[in-house]
Amino acid sequence: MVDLVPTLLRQELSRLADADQRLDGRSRWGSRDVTLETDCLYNAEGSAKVTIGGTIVYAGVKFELRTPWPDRPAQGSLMCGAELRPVAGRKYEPGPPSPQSIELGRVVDRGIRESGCIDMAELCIVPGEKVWGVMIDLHVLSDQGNIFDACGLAAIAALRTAVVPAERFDVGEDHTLSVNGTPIMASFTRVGGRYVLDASEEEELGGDERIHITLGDKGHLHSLQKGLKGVFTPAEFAEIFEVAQTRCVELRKLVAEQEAN
Amino acid sequence: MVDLVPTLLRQELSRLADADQRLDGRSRWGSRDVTLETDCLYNAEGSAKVTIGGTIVYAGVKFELRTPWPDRPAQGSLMCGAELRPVAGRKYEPGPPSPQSIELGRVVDRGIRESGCIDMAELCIVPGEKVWGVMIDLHVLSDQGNIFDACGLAAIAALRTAVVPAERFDVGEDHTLSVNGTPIMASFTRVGGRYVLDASEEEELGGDERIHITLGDKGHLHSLQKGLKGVFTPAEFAEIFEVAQTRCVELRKLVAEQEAN
Amino acid sequence: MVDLVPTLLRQELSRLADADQRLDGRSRWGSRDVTLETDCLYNAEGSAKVTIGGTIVYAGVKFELRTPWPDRPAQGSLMCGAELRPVAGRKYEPGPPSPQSIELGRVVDRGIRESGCIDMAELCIVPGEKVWGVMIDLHVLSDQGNIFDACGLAAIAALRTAVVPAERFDVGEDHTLSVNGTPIMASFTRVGGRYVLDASEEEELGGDERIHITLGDKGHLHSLQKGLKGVFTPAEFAEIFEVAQTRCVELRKLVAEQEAN
Amino acid sequence: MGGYGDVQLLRDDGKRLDGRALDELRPVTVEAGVLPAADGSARVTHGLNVAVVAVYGPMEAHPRKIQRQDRAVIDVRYNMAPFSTSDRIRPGFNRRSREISKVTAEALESVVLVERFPRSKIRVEIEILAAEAGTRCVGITAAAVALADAGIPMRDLIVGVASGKIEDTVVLDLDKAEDNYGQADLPVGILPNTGEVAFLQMDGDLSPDEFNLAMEYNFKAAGEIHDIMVEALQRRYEGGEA
Amino acid sequence: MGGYGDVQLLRDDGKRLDGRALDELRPVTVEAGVLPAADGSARVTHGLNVAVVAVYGPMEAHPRKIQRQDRAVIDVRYNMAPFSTSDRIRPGFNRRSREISKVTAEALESVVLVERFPRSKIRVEIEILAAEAGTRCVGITAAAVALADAGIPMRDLIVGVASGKIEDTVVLDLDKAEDNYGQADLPVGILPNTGEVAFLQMDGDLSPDEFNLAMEYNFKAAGEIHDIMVEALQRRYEGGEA
Amino acid sequence: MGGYGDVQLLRDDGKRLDGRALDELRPVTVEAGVLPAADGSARVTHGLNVAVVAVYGPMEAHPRKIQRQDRAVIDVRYNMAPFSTSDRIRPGFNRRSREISKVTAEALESVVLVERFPRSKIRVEIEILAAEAGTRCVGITAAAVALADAGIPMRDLIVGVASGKIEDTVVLDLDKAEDNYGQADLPVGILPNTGEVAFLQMDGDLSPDEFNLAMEYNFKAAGEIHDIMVEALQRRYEGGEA
Repeated sequence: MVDLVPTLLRQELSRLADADQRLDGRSRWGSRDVTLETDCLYNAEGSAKVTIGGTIVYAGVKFELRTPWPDRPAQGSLMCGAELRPVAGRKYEPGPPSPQSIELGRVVDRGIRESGCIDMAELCIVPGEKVWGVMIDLHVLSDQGNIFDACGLAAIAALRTAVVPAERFDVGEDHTLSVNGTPIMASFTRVGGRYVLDASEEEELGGDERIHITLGDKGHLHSLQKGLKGVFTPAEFAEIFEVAQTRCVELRKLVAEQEAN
Repeated sequence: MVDLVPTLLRQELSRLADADQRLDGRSRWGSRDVTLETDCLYNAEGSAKVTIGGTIVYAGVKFELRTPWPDRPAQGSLMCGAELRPVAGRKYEPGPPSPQSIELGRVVDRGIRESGCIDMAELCIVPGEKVWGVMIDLHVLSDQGNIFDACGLAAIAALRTAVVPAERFDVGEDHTLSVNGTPIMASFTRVGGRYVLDASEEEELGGDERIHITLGDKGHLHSLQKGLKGVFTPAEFAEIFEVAQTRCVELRKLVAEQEAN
Repeated sequence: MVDLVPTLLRQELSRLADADQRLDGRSRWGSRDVTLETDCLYNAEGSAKVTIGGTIVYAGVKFELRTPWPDRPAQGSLMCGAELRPVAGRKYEPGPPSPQSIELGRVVDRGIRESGCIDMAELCIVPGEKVWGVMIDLHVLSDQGNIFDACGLAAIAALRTAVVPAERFDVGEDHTLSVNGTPIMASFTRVGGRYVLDASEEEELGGDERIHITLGDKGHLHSLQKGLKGVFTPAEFAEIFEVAQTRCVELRKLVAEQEAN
Repeated sequence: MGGYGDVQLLRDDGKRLDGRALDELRPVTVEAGVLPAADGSARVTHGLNVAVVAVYGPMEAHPRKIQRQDRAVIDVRYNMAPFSTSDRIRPGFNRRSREISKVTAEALESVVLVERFPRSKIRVEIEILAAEAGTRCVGITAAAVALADAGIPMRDLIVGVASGKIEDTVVLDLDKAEDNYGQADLPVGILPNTGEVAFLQMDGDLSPDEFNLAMEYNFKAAGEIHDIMVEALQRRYEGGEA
Repeated sequence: MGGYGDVQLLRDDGKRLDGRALDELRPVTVEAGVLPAADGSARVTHGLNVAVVAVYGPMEAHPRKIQRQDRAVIDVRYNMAPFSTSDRIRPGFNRRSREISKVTAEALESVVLVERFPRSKIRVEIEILAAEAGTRCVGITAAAVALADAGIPMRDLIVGVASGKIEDTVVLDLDKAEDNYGQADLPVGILPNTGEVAFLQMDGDLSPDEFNLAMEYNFKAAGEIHDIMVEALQRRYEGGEA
Repeated sequence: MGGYGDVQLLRDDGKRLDGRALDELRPVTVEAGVLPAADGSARVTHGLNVAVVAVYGPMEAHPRKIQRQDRAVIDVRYNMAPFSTSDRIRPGFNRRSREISKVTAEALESVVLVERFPRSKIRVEIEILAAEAGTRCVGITAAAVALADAGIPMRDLIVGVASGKIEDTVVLDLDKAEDNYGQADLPVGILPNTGEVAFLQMDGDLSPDEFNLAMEYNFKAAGEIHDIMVEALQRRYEGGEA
């Protein structure tokens, strides 16, 4: 029961870090290939499939009519949840939502919600009576590292292609959901003592704390999260924050390209 | 932890099958004694107790007022559920509904529902507002084999004696629930390599797959289910299907006799 | 895994009982120090903190608007629940409510409810539509014995200081909840073969059954509960019942003093 | 207790609505050995209440952490069938049934010679098929008979019985209407031979004197029910398998 | 079956609304080895249905009490993604998915050579990403391919396929409208080489003759799907990692 | 962040509604050793927030599968009492409390010398008795003091503190109104001696410059709270049992 593999792996990762190298030959701020496909699921009102290396996730958007919360009678609602089901990897077990999956869903949710890209008032149909509830469900099919960035990208891409199914609910004509902005998440993991971008499964296994940064179109921060055991210094944060700015611009371009097709 | 008893039991059952015999001396298509009692529970709007050998089950019918489903505004609903509680035998454990109990309830439910014996439109009181929900609860008190047939019989017998408690709910006068037909289940278990009717507890322990057939008054199929590990050929199915026709007629007669008393 | 400590402890408690002594020097009907503090929690509409020796519990009262039960359209409702969370002691584990915590909540609930100190009709706002639901939540922070009496005292003291938050719910002006009486619980534990008042943690660990008696202002019984393995004779009950009368008068006085301040 | 209506529960002749005297039980029947799959079983009807109990064991207690080195644990589940009440009950346990299961187990542990079976478990499954006030007492009575039927050694039987108060009058064994509109209920579990009490609950309003009278009624009735329990067990021993 | 509307499902030319003949399948595609994290995997589309299956194992079965001394246990989870249906499904299992998981596991145990892996567990994760009637059959087909992709020895593949009845006519492979307004559904799991049946459910109304015709359609279609499955596995062997 | 109303949160004199300066904390009190049953404990009030923390352990970690060979696991439960908020909270965990428990545990694992206690568990029970914005930070501060009170070796304390943005202005330590109508919240857990960060969350909208100012406020305030924590621990050592 001694976790021998992680111990040896940590040593190797540390050695590589000293030489400014990574297990798969990437540079410190290099990413694996990212692919994005949208509108790929029958029955979802918006959908996206993202792969980052061997990591595969889907996001699906559904709408439902609900009565608004009493303290916000003219506002709809947005909810983003993630399921880390046993399909995603050998380490995942069946059961109620794990703290990991709750954290994943909530961090993606905050990035989108706090960017203000969805105007909750536009989701109101009849004030005090009927509003739209928008649900984004994240579904990880294969985890080979960095599911946070994959889920963040899938969520906003799916949302941006969503069509409000007003006809099916008898409340008007179907129309594109209005989404003002493309918040993007960039995640960093401490591996061998230093932060790297887009950690692989092995790097996560032998690594330490992660930092998740969600940036909006203007480069403002909308969500931060530090996960796992470990600490960082303000100087370290400043360094990855610069990298995050570049990374988010790149991924935002990918979303735009997909939409242009 | 080697399941020695089942292994020896399987050998014995195989030996008996070769000689066309069964553990308790029955013929291949022979049944244990079946008894049926109805209207036996205070507070249930319909009730039945069925015994098959040492197996004892109760079914109780209750009604409740509900709002109809939006897509079926003029239809009531029927629901049949089974509880395999620890009272029923040493092997049963407390906890949330087991896959076994869910399967039992759903197979009985489908047999009754799909026979069309309940007209859901007759359960409507005010379209879009108020309909009857009929709930059949199956309660196994002693499992000595073939609880499926016992539950199937108890469910339809209880339903056929049910009185709609309209007065208690202030929606008219009490009246008998209208039930058009008597769907009956016949279950077969592979024991010693061949199928037998009405397997006992030992035969189930040392047996393989089961087939549950529910037939309506005209001999039509309304529900089929294969359970447990094992396969069968179309020819084997054809053989038990013939037996099922006879069995269902016999048990349907038992229901009729009980009602005539 | 042999519970050696309790066995030795039981011997010691038995020896002390023979000499009419207790572990901490108290007399058989002696209590540890009891303190009561009320109105001690922001956001609770009524609150109390009670300490008995090293036992610390809080009670908080909250109100909510609800629709009345159909069979009692002009009555509000009262609910008292207890949480024995892991904060309270090393022996408590996380998980769904234990039978112990359910019993604790229900015994306190019955004592208050059955004393009639809350007039459910006064909790009605609009008959058939809108009534107050009063919730008393008991929170045990440190269990060093006799949490029942501590919770019983905290519950009624919190309730007697509660203010109905009508303004926040837009149904009139805030007003003191009307509470007619001060039901008090006295608990007895068999230790070393005889009953004692206000058992300590060690006495509970090495003791047997408990009896919980709730008395109203006139000395009438409103709730009784015997818990844990053990039996008692009518003569034994008569003896502790006398002691309970005195104990309840004393604690009721403590509530009155607190209110006078 | 309900106690919120103006309902007459005593007749002008001093009898109760169903004709019973103040200290008179509803009809009680007891049958032992009713469930073939169980190691011991019983069925008790008490008024319109129907309780069936199965006992399994003693068997190995698992998981390990519930084992006691020096005695058996008694694992009681009190369950009301969904169709046992006027409004259907959702299957599964609720707070009421968990509390009753707990105190019933503790009462039974007080009479079963649990020291004889260290590290083992005895399962007691109480199923209420029809409920008409007083089910927890009926369940205790049935559990005691089922334990005896299973051959579990006990130092005494337990009899479950309740008294209460209606219209300011102490009466034995409340029926449904009396329970709904009554002023107090005092269910107890009595050891008929030793005169001890292993189960006690009470709610409502009772003066000390009323309490004493209610207990007097309970002890007298426990003797009557005890006779019926013993007869049932004798029939079972003579008759063999049911 | 729904069967509650007056909906026309057969055209005047005898074909179905989507132009299929009575015994014609919806388009089926199969791909093996689609999930890098899994030991074996497959993706099957069948009409608009999309099922993805991951297989993990054989691995140690824990907790101990689920172990079988003489064989592997097959642990199946059939799950519909929240966005797979018209109305969103709350995540987590429901009664329907638990029943399908159970009977699917039993069907797969009938073909996997479970005796080869005593005390072990094989996990089969069936994820329905898009549902258009018939998902349990699509899941079985995909599970069989994923097991083969994982190199788990089987005595045959299983093909999931269904026939049904619409407008009093037996047809193969109901689509969504046919499922909603049809009169019967007969999903089966067929072993294409032995001609045996490892999975069987049915609901609705079928006369004995209709049942026989429906089974005939199912067997014929199973052969067609089997060919597509085999091609996918061949592509996978030739092509290596997907 | 709420941020949906036109609510004035800054006065004309540049101060906040409760008179605080932009970089001024609400009043903070710390007391160590407040729960007799616990191995270590603390009570922190911060504005109207009240958090009480109990620490138990190090103790054997069970079940086995949660054990780590080379270190202790820290088992944190962050719980809001039902009466701690304006609308009552149903008892039991929700998604928010599970997330906070997870990241708090990870933050504490970063400072506790967990390598000293292989295979063991340290339980940290955070109970919020009254909530007025910022409870996760108050819980972290109280947890650090309770761990120290329990004698658990740590390489530094952690101080929980938050800054935020209201009316386009960065301010320290949002109170309830500021939290409801503010534009951003940046709660952190700071190691006062090393200047490292073990806990970080943020939501809302912050430009890079605003973020830097908010962090500056947080670091300054962490020093102030650290002094109060140290005083409390000194009082505790001098005063003995509370």
